Amino acid sequence: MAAYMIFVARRFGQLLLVVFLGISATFFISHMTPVDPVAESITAITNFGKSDPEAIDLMRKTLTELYGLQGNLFEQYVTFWSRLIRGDLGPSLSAFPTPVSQIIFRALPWTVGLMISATLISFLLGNTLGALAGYYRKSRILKIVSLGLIGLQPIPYYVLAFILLILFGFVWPVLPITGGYEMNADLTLSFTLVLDILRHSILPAMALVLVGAGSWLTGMRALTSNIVTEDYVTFAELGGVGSTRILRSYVVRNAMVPQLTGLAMSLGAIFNGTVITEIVFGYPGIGTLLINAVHAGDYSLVLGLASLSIIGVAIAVFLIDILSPLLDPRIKAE
Amino acid sequence: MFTIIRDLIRYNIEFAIGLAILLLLIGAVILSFFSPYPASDIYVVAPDIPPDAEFWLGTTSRGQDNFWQLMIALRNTLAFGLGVAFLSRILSLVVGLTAGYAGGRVDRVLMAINDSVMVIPHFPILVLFYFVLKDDMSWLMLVLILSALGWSYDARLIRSIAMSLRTRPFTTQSVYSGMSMRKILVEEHLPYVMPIVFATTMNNMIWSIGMEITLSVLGFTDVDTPTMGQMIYWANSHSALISGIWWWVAAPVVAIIVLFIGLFLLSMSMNEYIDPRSRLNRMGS
Amino acid sequence: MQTEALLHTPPDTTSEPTLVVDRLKAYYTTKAFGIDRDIRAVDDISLTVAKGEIYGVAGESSSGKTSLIKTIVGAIRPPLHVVGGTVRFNFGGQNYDIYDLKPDQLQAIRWRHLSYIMQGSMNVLNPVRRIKHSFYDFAYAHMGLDRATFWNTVRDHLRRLDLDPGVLESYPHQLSGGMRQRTTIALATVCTPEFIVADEPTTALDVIVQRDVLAMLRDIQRDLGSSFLFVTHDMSVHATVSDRVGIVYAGRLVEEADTPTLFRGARHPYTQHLVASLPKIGDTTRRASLSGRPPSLADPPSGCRFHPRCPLAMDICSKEVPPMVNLAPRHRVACFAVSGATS
Amino acid sequence: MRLWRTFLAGAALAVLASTAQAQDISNLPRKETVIIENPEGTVKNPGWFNIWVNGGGGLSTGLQQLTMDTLWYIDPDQGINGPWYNSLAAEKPIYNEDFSEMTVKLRKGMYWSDGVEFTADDVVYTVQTQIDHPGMVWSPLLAVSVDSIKATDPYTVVFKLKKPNSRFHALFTVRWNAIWIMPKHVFEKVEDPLKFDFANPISISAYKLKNYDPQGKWYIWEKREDWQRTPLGLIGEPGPKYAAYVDGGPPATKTIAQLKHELDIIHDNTPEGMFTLVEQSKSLATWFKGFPYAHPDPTLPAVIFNTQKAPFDNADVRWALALLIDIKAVDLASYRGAATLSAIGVPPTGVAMPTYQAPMQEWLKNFELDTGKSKIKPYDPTIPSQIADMLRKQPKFKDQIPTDQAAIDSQFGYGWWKPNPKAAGELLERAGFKKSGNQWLQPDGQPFRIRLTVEGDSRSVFTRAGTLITQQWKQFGIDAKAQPTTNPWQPMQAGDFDAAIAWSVETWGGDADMSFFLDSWHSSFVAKPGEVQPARNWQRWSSPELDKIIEGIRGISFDDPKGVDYGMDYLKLVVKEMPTIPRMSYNVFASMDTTYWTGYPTFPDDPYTDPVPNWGNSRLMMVKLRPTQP
Repeated sequence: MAAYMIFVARRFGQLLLVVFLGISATFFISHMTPVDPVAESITAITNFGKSDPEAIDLMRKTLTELYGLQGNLFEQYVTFWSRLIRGDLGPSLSAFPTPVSQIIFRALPWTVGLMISATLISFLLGNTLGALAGYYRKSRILKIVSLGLIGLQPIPYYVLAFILLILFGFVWPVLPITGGYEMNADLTLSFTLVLDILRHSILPAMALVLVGAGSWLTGMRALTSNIVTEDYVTFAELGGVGSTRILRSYVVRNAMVPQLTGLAMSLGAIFNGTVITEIVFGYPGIGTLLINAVHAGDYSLVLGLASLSIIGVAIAVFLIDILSPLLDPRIKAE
Repeated sequence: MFTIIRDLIRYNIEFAIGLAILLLLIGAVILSFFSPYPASDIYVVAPDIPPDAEFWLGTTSRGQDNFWQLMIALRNTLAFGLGVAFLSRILSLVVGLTAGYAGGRVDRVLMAINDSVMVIPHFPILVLFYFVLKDDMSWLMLVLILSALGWSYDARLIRSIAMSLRTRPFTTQSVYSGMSMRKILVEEHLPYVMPIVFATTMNNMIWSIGMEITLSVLGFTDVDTPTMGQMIYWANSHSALISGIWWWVAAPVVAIIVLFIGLFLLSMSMNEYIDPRSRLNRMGS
Repeated sequence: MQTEALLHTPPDTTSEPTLVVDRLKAYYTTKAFGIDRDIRAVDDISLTVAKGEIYGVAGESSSGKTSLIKTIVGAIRPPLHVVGGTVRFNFGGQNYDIYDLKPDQLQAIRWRHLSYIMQGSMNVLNPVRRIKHSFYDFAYAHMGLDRATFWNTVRDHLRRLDLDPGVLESYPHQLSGGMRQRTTIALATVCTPEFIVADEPTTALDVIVQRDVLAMLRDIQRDLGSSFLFVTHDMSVHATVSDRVGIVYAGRLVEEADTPTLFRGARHPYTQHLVASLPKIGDTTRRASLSGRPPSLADPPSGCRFHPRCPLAMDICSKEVPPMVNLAPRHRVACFAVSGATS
Repeated sequence: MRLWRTFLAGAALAVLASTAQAQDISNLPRKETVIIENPEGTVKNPGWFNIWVNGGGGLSTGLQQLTMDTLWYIDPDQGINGPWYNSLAAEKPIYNEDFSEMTVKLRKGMYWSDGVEFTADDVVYTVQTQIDHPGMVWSPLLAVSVDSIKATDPYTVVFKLKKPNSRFHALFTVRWNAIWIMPKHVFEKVEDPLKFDFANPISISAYKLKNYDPQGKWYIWEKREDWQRTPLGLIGEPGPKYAAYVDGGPPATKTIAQLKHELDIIHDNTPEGMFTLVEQSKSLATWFKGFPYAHPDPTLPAVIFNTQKAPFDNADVRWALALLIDIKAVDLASYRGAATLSAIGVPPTGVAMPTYQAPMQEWLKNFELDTGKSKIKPYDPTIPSQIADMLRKQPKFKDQIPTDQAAIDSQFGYGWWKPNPKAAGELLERAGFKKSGNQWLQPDGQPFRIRLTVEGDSRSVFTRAGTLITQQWKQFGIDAKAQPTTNPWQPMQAGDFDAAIAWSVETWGGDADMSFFLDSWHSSFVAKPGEVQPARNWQRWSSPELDKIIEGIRGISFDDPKGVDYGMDYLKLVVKEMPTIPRMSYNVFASMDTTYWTGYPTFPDDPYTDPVPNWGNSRLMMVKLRPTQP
């Protein structure tokens, strides 16, 4: 137990380091921007309406004060951290004075939902097929399916999502290609709503699964073919252990450890994919928000989104890391 | 080296296909220098002509010959991928070899940084860079930024090899004979990790080109340098799909898929060459 | 020391042998990167093991010992495949041709009748699961007992072998090498099988532990009366354990005899070399080492495979394969120099 | 086999899900609902309805079109009862002699949607609250001009101004938007109006909020039961019971949606998207029935020079660059020919066509440019006809192109400058430039280098035009390159640009008064180099002559006919000086589907308003729309 606690503590240290480095980098990069949120805000206000040059000067002064942009970079950095620790990401500049956190948390469930469900599906699908393909090397169906998924795997998320959009939006328009649910949907939980949300998430999820499953499949297939040559598998076979049991308790159980580590390491990439897919399909979530924020020069929102992505991904990685000893008892002994 | 390639072609169908695709692409790159039109000039031919004998891939709504655009875009995209791969390989070699050889505190510090870079989601960071650089986000700048993000995974791989090399007798011998660390790493260890470096190059290119395409299509890159992503970007901004100019979208999309499958096959077969364990596995199938 | 070998139940040579191997050939076939070749790991081997007998297989490493036993127990996985010959077991009067059995029939024989002890390595037991799961997976279905009785039987078996039943709750990596190997042996013998194949069971262990394990194996043999196919390169172990020893060189059986006969009157030059290289107390003369290296199985020498290294080599040795000749009852050898050249 | 079962189950789920029809969940009677694209797309802070604070909520979600109102409207086109109409005001503004005081008579019997009557108190509150809270959107505008405001009776408001201003009423006159009136009885209960989200927005117009998407993709408004008690209701009964403003997605997506009759009004499209609709939709209505279909907004895209930066401070250089532009190619490249050209500094649309464009023709034809070596007449009135001829040759558009000269004039414009590289060279030489090899050198010997800032993503037609213009300059030997940015206003405000494609001319559209944009071109507003330039004189150009014209306009009333004469003087001045190169109308490819609704504004049959639906003025459509199906 003590060994495990040390292990967890070390991983936690790594988590803190990742978060600290990532967010600091994000902070300084974002504050190097030439974009002046005040100017952006003024543009937004005066783009269509009247504008008196004198009035604009006045507006500039007021907004600078209001947005709290005074103080040098280091002071702002300290303020940022002291607020972040309290869970406060400050007010959004393009949606002043609404807190950034409020805007992000409105979109976040969609991103998290899409990411988790797509990751689970592709992880399970890819690993199941990979294990089967690695174990039953002669099955033709498995070979064809694997080949298809492996072929899709290197294609960038954007391109695949785009192709799906063309196929199911234009060529054979059967699935909704934008939004998370129908217009004027009654958002109280109901069967119709769930069905509607499912229907809208088919294409984005499909894009993520098709790209994701292939890489799990290749990894798992290779692992499986290596593991079947291990002594304990041979021994179990000689021991007359049934092949289903060997596959499940010997091959897959042992392959799960590196695959989970792989999952932890690729979460960042999966997150990228989710965000990109959201943008392609106009799916609600932080992807569209991120693009909006960039265009509006809202660096508090951009910073909030980037920080939260880093924290979120890092925590997920941490959780997977500290769970892996449960799968492989050897890890904590290291 | 030559015999290895010959054997690979003869006995590894994946490698053969991958190589064929690569040669095709190199052909395209060479061809692109003979383009009759400057790369970014528009309205040099009649727009919207479907593929025919004169214009093999048709013309775009911007009045460009789709074929030559594709050739030039392939060149730029490949150059981009190679550029990122080259720079990030150097980074991962330096970090990986140093960490693996030095061990101890150096290793821990380097790997902590390495793991941080590995875990941080890249897309928001790239968007952030665009947010900061805006119009200065040139093609070259993107190469630099992606290089700075794309080395960590492979550095870890190289480190693990370097760690095993450290315990080999020849390293000890070199140390006793008074070779400097830099010399040991460059002259003794580097040759051992080169095959891995080549294999990871392909994967790195798949990653960086994918990122470039995504950013381009979203309009976050320099529109003056025609790349595969730029082609889709322009086609999108001219609603090519719904106005029936399908060849403008199809050409880059098909080319991208072929390119990626080619790179993927090469990386896979090279991996097999390097790792005999997976080669052995092929025998059974 | 050699007398110890006789302490166990003597083999029953009168009833039908438990194992009959007839002209067995098994090759590794590889097709990769320009090299299309067969590795003749098992080349025309015949042998029998009587009921209750400990049959030792000896030979240098990579001489094909492991391939031989893999082929015998039917653990054939590409690229290894059987080219010819048969392997027949006799369990309780019933014959089983191992290559004719359907997978489920084969599975039913395993562990109940035919058990296996692997070379003691880190990875013989599933590293991510507790040892009790291995016992359950391997033995439960074969024993046909209810759960409670099954676990009692397992615990009794462990205690009989002087193992604490607490090991059941451990993970393999928590045990020492010796403990792990003893546990593995317990696992292999829990179903009281008639035939046990032991592949270098003591090789990875240090000398003290080795003695314990060997003693344990002997005890088991005495209690169960099982037949053993005991494979090790270590001639001193054979001297201690085996009733009869077969010497394998480059995929072929070159000599076979009862252990005392073999150690006192080996005829094949290779066997003589093996026996001579055993250390003897008080002997300070240098051991004559054999020139050359063991041959590559991919490209073996023609004729007698030993001829390039053989001090007695004759012309014929490089041209023809020497046949196996019975020198005495239960003593066979394949060597022209011994049996006399016939051309 | 188990694998296939999983796949089958997945497929079954997909089929099941796709049979769940859209209508099941949307609950909106389609025949009573008009679905309109909101170009803001996905709204960042969807629950924010406080339009008086820039809080990230949407403006054109229907909020300003259907629930807001203010004193007056000027329609960018003809309007229903003329371009000018009184909305919450009962009559036109009444100024005192020296324009330092404005009195407004308000309508009686207008009610907020919660049943409270609209009175002068609301107007006073709107002005006073904004002055008191500097963070509010119109606060600075009001603070710099209003000295005091009071209600003399419940239906009369008197503004005392800090300095004479003959156009003060423009702040309360809707062109796209204006200062909207706040409901006093709601806001006065709020502690800090800057932090108030105005959820459940109270409406003073004919619609009120029904529902909105918490993710910001759609807003649905419902016709008020008491719609008669609103200014819009006075014009007529709104047809649609529900109006939905939605995120239409990228051009391809919204085009498909309209082809499937799921989107009644598209705000803007790519030219190609519009052509696809024309080709494939049997129920399409567009502003122009034929080419170029689009509505020309009263906004004038031009090549804007930074005249504080050498050599763009020299009119010869600016003219030379204008003479190097082949507008036909630019037109074809950017709008595929679907644009209305304008050679002069006023958008070729609305009242400007008869008031300025047509009368200027004679002067333009005779306009002579002295290059120092030769005198040329650069104007070519045949260019629009040439473009029409070229388009007519394309089978796709053949029948859509008018042959009648009047139609060509209104749809393709009156004319533009003829490319004249020789004259351009002469002008550059007079400016001290030299040609060395294939490269023009500036007087200081440096290569002539131009970076043309264009708006990258959101206005792709501008990027296309910029790319082609720089290509033409490059062919002449100038190191020119288009530089896309997301927000061109940023470098323009900072003065950090050579030239840009954007606009610095915006007019009322329905009114000939130029002061809307021209006032801000006065020399007193031009920032020093390196300082921030306030809107809209992005070219940072001024001249004593122009100041005289602007001061003249300030001195007369907004409906004084002399205003047009000043306008003519301005137009002639900017032709000579060429501070910006006007190109063509800002064409908005708004398209309307007639499957469910008819009565959309079209030219020339019934150009009653701008169909571009994010304009506050577009609310007139509600009154005119009638169901197509019974």
